[in-house]
Formats: sequence, C-alpha cells, structure tokens
Amino acid sequence: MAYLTLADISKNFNKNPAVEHFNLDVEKGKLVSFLGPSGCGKTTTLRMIAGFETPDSGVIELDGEDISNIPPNKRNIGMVFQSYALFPNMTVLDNICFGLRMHKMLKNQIVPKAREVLDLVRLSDTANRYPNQLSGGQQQRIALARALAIEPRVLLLDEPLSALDAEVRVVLRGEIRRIQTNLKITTIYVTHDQEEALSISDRVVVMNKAHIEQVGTPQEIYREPKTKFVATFIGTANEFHGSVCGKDSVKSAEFLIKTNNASLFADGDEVFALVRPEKIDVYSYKPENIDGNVLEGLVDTITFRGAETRLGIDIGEKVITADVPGKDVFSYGQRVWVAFDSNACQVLK
Amino acid sequence: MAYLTLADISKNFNKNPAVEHFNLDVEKGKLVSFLGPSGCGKTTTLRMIAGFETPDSGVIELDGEDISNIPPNKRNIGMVFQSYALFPNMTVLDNICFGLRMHKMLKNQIVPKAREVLDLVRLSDTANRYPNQLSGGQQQRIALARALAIEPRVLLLDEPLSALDAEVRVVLRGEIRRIQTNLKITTIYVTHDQEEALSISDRVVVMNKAHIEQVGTPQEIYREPKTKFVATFIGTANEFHGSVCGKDSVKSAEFLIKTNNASLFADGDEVFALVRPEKIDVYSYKPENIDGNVLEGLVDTITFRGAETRLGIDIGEKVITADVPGKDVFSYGQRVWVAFDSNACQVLK
Amino acid sequence: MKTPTKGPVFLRFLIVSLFVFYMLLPIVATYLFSLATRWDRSIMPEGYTWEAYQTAFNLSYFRITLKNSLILSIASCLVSFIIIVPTVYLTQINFRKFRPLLDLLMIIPFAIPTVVLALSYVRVYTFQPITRSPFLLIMATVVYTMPFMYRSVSNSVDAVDISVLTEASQSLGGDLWNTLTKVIMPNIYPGILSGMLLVFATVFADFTLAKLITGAHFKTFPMLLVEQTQIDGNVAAALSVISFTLAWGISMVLLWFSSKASKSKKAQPSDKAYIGK
Amino acid sequence: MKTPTKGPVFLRFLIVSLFVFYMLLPIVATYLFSLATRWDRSIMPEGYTWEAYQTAFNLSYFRITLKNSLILSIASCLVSFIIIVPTVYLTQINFRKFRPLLDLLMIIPFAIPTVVLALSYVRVYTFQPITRSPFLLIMATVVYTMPFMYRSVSNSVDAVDISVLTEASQSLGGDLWNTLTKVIMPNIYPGILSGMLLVFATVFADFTLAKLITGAHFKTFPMLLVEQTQIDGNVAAALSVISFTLAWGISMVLLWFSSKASKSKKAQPSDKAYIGK
Repeated sequence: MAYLTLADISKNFNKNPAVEHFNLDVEKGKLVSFLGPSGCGKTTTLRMIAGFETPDSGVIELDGEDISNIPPNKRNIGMVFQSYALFPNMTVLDNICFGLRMHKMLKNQIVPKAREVLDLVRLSDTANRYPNQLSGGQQQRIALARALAIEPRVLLLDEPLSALDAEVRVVLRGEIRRIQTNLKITTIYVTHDQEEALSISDRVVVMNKAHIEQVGTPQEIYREPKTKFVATFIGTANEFHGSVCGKDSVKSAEFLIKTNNASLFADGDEVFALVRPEKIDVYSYKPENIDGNVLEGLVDTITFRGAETRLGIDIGEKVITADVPGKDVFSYGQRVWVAFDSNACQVLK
Repeated sequence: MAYLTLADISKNFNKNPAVEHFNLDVEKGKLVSFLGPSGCGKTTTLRMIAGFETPDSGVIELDGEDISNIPPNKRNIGMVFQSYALFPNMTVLDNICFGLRMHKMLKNQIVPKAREVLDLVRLSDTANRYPNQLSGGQQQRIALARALAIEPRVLLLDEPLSALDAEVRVVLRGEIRRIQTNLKITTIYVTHDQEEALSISDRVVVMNKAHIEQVGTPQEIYREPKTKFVATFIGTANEFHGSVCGKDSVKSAEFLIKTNNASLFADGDEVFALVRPEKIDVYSYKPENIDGNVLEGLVDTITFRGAETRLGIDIGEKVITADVPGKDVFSYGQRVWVAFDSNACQVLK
Repeated sequence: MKTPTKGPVFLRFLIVSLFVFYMLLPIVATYLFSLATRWDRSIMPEGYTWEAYQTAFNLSYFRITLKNSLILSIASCLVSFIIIVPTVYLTQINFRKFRPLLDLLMIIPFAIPTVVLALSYVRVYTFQPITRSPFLLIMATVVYTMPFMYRSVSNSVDAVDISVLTEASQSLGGDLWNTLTKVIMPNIYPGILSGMLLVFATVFADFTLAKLITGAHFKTFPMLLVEQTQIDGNVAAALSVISFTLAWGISMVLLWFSSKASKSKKAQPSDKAYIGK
Repeated sequence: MKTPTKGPVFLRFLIVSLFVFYMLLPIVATYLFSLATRWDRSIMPEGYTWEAYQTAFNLSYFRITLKNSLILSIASCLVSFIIIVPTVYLTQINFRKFRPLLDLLMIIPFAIPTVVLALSYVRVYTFQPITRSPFLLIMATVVYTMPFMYRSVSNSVDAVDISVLTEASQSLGGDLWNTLTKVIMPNIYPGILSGMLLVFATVFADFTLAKLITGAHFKTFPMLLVEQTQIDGNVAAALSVISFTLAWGISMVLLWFSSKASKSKKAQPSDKAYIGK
C-alpha cells in the first residue's frame, strides 16, 4: 500500500493552472523525483505536500491520514530549501535543536540527537559555527541534518543543489542518496536537472505544463520515454519526423528509418523516430552487412568531452548527434557513415 | 611564428603573486583556453593582455609589437565579460555601433557593419531592443557581436558562459566556436569549467596557483596529464598512491598495479597511478586471460546517468569509480571484478 | 503561503486606510482651509473663496521669498552635484578602498542636529562677506543634504557596475571623455536626478537653517509661511498649499524617475525559450 | 584598473582633506567656543573655562527641555516601532502585492515640507486635549521620521528573506509565536535598531515641528538652544556641544550596529576546499 498518496490534486494561481489532476502513490522509504522545466508545477506540488499551499481540489494522504487541512507546523514533514534557509542568528547546533525544541523533545535528549544527525552529514566540527561561516555545500548539509533531526514522516527537497557549483552538486547528491538509503526515509526530490533526477531516484515523475508526462524508474524514463517531451527533455535525442510506413519503418522527408517499434501505430500516422547519440556508430567507410539504418554524411562539429567525443554529422536534411569513444579520430569535413540498430529507434507521436 | 607572445609575465597584488613567470605563444587564428580554479591567475593574465592590468615584469607582444605600455583603448583587442557589460542605456544596435564610432569608421559604413555582426550571432531581430529586454544568453551573444564588430586583433573572453544555465552554456559554446573558426580570429578563452575548455579549444593552458601546469591540446591534457593536479582537475580519475616497483608496476598499500608508464621513474619513487573511470571494465565473474589489472570488490553506489552507469566499487582500501554502458545491470552489494589495461594506467609524481 | 482568510485581509485593509487617513487628513484639511470662508462652526467649511490665494500672491514678500528659495535650492543642487558625482565616480574606479571612509563621512550630517549645524556655521564664519550671507546658507544646506545626494548617486553607481562598463568602453576604443559622457553619465543619470530632486525638496522646505543663518537678510518661503501663521491663518494655509503642491510636483517627478529606473530591472525573458526546448 | 599615478592620488587626498575640513571645522570651532573666555581678538581663544557649561547646566529650563526632548524621542521611536514592524512583516509574508503601495506611501513624508506638516496638524487638530499637545507633536514626528524607520526595517526584511525563514520554521514545527520571537525578530533586529536610532536622532534634533506645534507648551532642547543664542553665545555653544555629543554617541552606536550587520556578509569559505580538490 502506498505511504504517501496524492489523489487528483489541482491548483490554480490567478486562474492559471499550476497543477492539474496530479495522481501519485509513493511507497515508503523510496526517493521520488519531480522533474521538469521551471513553471511545470513541481515545486507547487511539493509545497502542497508541505502545507505551504492548499490544493484547490484533491486529497493528500500520508500513512492513511488525510493531511490536506493540517497546518504545516503540525505535519511533521521535513523540508530542505534551495536557499538553505538556515537561521542566520543561530549556530549550526541551535539550528538543528530548533526543530527538536518545537517538537517538545526532552531537554537532555535534544543535544545528543542534534549531534547524531550532525555526524550523519559529517559536519560534527561545525556545531558552534554560524551559517555564514560555512560554504554553500556545508550549509545545505546542515539544512538536511536539521530536517532529518525531527524524524519527519516525509522529507521534501526543493531544488536543494541548484545554488551550488557543478562539482559540489555531484558530491552532495551522492551523499543525500546515501543518507536517504540508510535511513529509509520517504523522500520527494524536486529538480529541473535531468542528470540529477536520473542518478538519484528510485522513481522519476516527469512534469510539464502543470501535468504529469510520465512516471517510472530512471531507466524506463530514459530508455522508453512515453512522450516526445520526455524523450527530448531527458538526455539528447536525434529526431526524425515522418509517417509510419508499414510495420517496421518511418518515412521522413528523405530517409526510410527502420525500427522495431512502429507497430503500435497505424500506417501513415505522423510520428517521431528518436535515437540516442550513444546508440549511433560512426564509420569512416561504408559499413557492410549491417541490419539496421545506415546514413551518409559529413563531420560538421567535433566536441571533445574526455571519455567520448560528440560529433555533429551533417546528413543533408539535418545534423545528427553521435557520441563516439574518445580514441576514435575524425576530422572536420570528413565523409562518414552513421549506423544505428532498428531496436535503438524509439517511435513516438 | 607566434602571433601573440607572453614572455615571462609576472604580477603581484599586495605582494601576493597572481601570475608567475607566464610564458605562452599563441598562433594566429587559434582558440586557446586558460583553465584553472578561481584565483589561479587566469583572469589576471587575460586582463594584462587587455591592458586593464600592467605586468610587474615581462613583455606582451602582439604581431611583433610590444603592447605592454599601450593603453587599453588603443590596443584594438575585443573583450567579452562574464557579466555581459552591455551598455544599458543603448539599444543593441547602438551598443555594437559604439566601438565602430570610437574607431572613427566612416558614418555610412557603421550601421551596415553592425548589422553584419548581428547576423553573425543570429540576433538580427533584436537590433532595436535594450539589453534588459534580452535573456542572458542573448545578451552574451550581443556582447560577442559588439567585440567582433571592431575586428579586434585578439578576442578575449572572460568566463563568458559562467552566468548562464547549463543548457544555454552548451549551445552558446558551440556557437562561439563556430564563429571563431569561421572568422579565424585569435581567441583567448578563460574558464574554470574543464568540460568547456576541452570541448571548445585548440589548446588548453591549465593554471594553478599563479603558474602554468600544462599546455596542450584537449586530448593531450585529458590523456597525458603531466601533473597530478591536471589529472584530477580535468575529468575524474581513480588514484592509487604507492611506490614504483620494477619497470612496470606501482605498489600501493594492498595492490600491485601493472602499468606501462612507470619506467620514467626510479625504483621506490612515491607516485600516483591514475585510471579514468571509462577505462575500467566491470565483470560479474572473475575474468580469465586478462593481461592487466584485476581487482575484486563490492558494488557500493550505482548512479544511472543515461548513456552510461557510474559504479562505485568498494575494493576494501578504497572505492573505485567505473563507468559501464547503460545496458549493463548491477545491483547494490554485488560482488564484481574490475579490470583495466596496464596501458590505461598513467603514472605521475 | 497559505491563502489568507478574509478576516486578516479586512483588518489589513482597515489598517492601511487608517494610516492613509492619518497621513493625508492634515493635507486635505489644509487645502480646504485655504479655500474656506469660515470654518469654525461646522464640520465642512461654510463657503469657498480664492481670496486667501489673492492675498498671498499680493504679499510684498511673496515673489522675493519664492525667488530666494528657488535660488537657494537650485544652487544647493548644483554644488552638491559638482562635489558628489566626481567623488563617487573616481572612488569607484580608482580608489575603491576609500569607499568605506566616504560611507562613514556621509553619516555625519545625520548626526548633527540642524540647529547645531546652523549655529556653528554662524559662529565660525563671522567675517565679511561670508557671515550671515546666502553663500554661507548654501554651504550649510549642501552639508545638510549631502547624504541624500551621496546615497542616490552611489546606489546608482553600485547598481550598474560602473567599473566593468568603463572597461567595456575602453576595450571598444572609448577614451575618458567618451566613456564618461556616453556610457557612465547616461547610466547613473536617474540616481543623479533623484539625488538632486531630494536635495531640492529638502532645501526648499528648510526653515531652521535659513532662519538661524541668514534670518531677515535672506528671507525664504518657509520663513514667510511661518510669519503669516501669526497674521492670517487662511493665507498661511494658501502658502502651505503652494509649497506642498510644489514639493508634491517634485516628488512626482522623482517617483516617475525611480519607476523608470526600476522598469529596467523587470523580469528578463528566459533562456529556455531561446533554446527552443 | 591601471595603477593610478602619484598625481591623482595626491589630488584626491587634497579633495578629501578639504572636504573633511569643510564639514568638521564648524563643529570643532563650536567645541572651542564653548570653552573659550574671549575669542574675538586672536585666531585661537585667549583662555579656556568650564563656565559656559556651568551656566548651561544651571539654566532653569535645562533639565525640563532635555527631559521633554528625551520623552519625545523615545515615544516617537516606540510608536514608530509599533506601526512599522508588524506592517512590514505582514506585508512581506501575506500581502506582497501591497509592497509597492507601501513603498510609495513612505515617500510622502519626504515630499511634505516640515513647516507645512506642522501647520496642517495645528490647523486640523484644534480640539482639546489634542491641540498643541505633546501627543500631537509625537504624531507629527512619527510621520516625519517614518521613511527612516520603514527603510531600515524593510531593508532588513529584504536582506534575510523573511518568508523562507518563516516556512523553514513552520516545517520544523514552529508556531507563529516561536517563529516571530526566535527566528524573525532576531534576524531583523539590526534594522529595527538602526531605524529607531535614526528616528531618535532626527526627533531629538528637530526644531521646526516642536516650535510650530507645541511652542512654549512643551519646550524641547533645540528650542532652548535657539533661545540662548540671543542671550549668551558661549552657553549656546555649550548646549550645542551637549546636543552634538549626544547625537554623535547615538550615531556611533548606529555605525557599530551597521558594521556588525555587514560583517555577517563577509566572504564565505569556498566549496572547493571542502571537496578537497
């Protein structure tokens, strides 16, 4: 049975829909991400769970209890904000103790509990410092400790890493995931960064324009996108716009793309055939005996990225993006052949 | 012969060295990046080329002429700033015309020239707008157009993309590179982002603590780092600290790492053996007949990243980072074997 | 935020209304009084007339005090501009470390009571032709209003990042003159103007400094106003209305400029749209 | 920036020195004059004495005017606090869209000349026991100094992002009372205090409002000071020194607080160090 249930939640701001008919079940102990562009309603949904916004319609149930009308300070839901929101007038320890005091914990248990969560985020030595004496990454770890101290029923994270540098983001998201897994705490993680959502989540809720596009594991979201929005928002995808032609191909302006996934559509349906850059092989000669798609083109751009090199290959109608291993060498203007399997090609409306 | 030469440039601020003995030759028409952490002296060096700072010692030569004592407004060097630095009181077109007017271009040639560079950055339709009506990415493209309009002898870009979103950064760096290649304009590009430097440059100058660590092509910098700083600052690397043992191995606390690159050092020298995550293969069984290094461990972290999955593998002494193709499936706590070729292992002091 | 319930909204509205009433009532009453024939036996005036204004305009001192006040205010603005603008610009570009010192110095005028300022000037500058002259008064009003001018200009300078604009101009070949006139001044212009308008309004309204420094030697409009309260209340009210209307006009201009300045900070279009994702 | 050459540095130093001299000379002279025996025949006073201070302290009105001024200033501070702080907090948390209206309202006091403000209050509140009472004076001084209080408090509120702190407190179980007393007030405290100090200094130094509203009914310290100038210059100088020293003390406290506030904005440690790269 679901631990946290959002049933048909809707919310408007000044008559503009912010969230429409949002339905979601979250299992206990799992980390679920809300992923989408800014303004898609992901933060609004989170804030309704926290109690900072009231849904216009729908019910939010936590552990079987309807919490829709409980004020935020009675919900016992931990929240981590993008801007850290540490209390500048309190030391790190007092920040963490604040929630425990509000929850009327016994006086002699407060400081030991606070020190325990401070250990958890590996910042025990900062107990007596003030927030402004800490780096952004440290502050966000303290904010996490503060939210965890009250042993919340659900932990909400609202773009917790957006204000941090790229490197710190990667380190800290690993740490959040480690702590979340160890404590088995049910967590909702809001982000606009697809890499972050893919790497940290048990399940991802992809949102766009106030509604859910797809819910699934990171692998499902990446490999089997249900909509064109999901396919292009998550990762990079080459698009071929055309119409279904037979059971196993899509006919675009110039090419006939072979695919195993066209059978869901009727002949002549307008569709997009999508291929990920890493599914594309690039040859400097015309490959023989390949069962799939082979297109000819010229190398237009070469972007060295370390482990792999990203090529832009001009095939006349459009430029195909392909990732090749770093050791393969191509040069500008070189004639090449790109090949991809018919399995690698996703077909979507 | 070099077009731009920096010969033994040094600069101190309040007796702290900002740049020490900087030597560099830049060929005409090339894009050279200065890459390093903040405070490494890359921006100070750029500002000395622009004329906003005066070197304490050393000579800057441009096209055979010593420009060290020429005031900035007489150098004819284009500059693009991190904060765009567009003139808020002028329209886009007037911003671009400003430099042309200062250079006393003939009145009837100014606007056509300005429109020409505006076309170059694909923003012709913004000519009559004010900077604050444009997005950050658009503003920076206008700033680029403004700098290019005066046909500068050198184009300097000071962290031009740092203020922009991740996605815009990727798009815009491609565009900068395209324009730079087409115009064949000698360019210095300052950045702290290693991915940016690798993907955009002809050559990269890696700086740290006021001096140059390494100069080379992106491929050289990534594949053959000369110092441990370069190896760890650029990309991710697994480090094994140990001592050289024979011609072909490094002995760390628990392991003997086979390598083909240890012969440069004497027996017993303390060194680091470094392996990139993508050079490591992971097996769910003990691989046979492998000529290289095989280590046993447990899967500690799994980070799905789309095209590949990053594994953290606990081998007892440390955690090894390995990138495996997205289709390979591993689970937490699984016993695995990591293998890497002796060629893949770089040895550095 | 939770949607506020109706109760607090009403309460809030009441508070704002009371506040507006509290602040605006005296002004409205003054307007009415200046037009009233008699207003001591009823809630509203018994009749209306322009007589008080006619009397006011015909006062022998009306023109001269208005002229004196305008001269004083305009001169203070100009002196303030000449002292403050170059100081702030040069400090920002070449002498950044002096900035805290300047910030500190600019608090002093707040800490000196106007009376003390006036009396100390009178005491020190006892020699001819300075003593009790309009020139001395201008010196005092400039010091008195300096924080307004300084704050406006330095906020403006902070807001537009003068040093990077200077560098951008230089890199495009701009010399000092072109940089100043085409790039810097147009961008800090709203700050300079709003500073000058604040100085103008404050000096125009000043009674204490003028009364104590020049006194009858150089009569200003507020002095005439105070004098008239002892002679004819309606005329004084008419003078108040004239003075207030002038001040209000000035502050409208000020508001217009500050709103123009804040418009330039309006939300930028997002980069998302431009990527087309 | 290019290293400035020696010439401009010297010039700049000269300008700053002249400026300091221009602003501080009258004050120093007043200090000297309050201690001088005779000072009309030489550049420096002929002798020094505490006599003027003794006379000042023994003036029949000295204690009562000082007391009145202190009562007036403190009362204005408190009323200002009670009106402004809840207004700003509630506007920020629940009624954000009213903020521009409030910002606009708070410019009005700047646009009303003090004289007009005073006279309109006198004219409107003609009934007992309000008319010409200290209560009416407090109403006027509060309106007059409101922009200072409002600016200080709202800057403080803007600086700490009151609404996200309120939400953080709520999510940790804090109710309105705990949120206000433990989270909000301690963080906007410097702003409240600096606002109150500005109000205190301004009201304490005010001459015009008190003179025109209460007049002899409620004599303030600046009124005594002005009176004494017509009787004994040295005593007036001594009173100036007392007043100025008080004001200076207050502004020192103010400076100390603002420096404390700015310290909390010092450079944070970098994240680089913490990653250990």
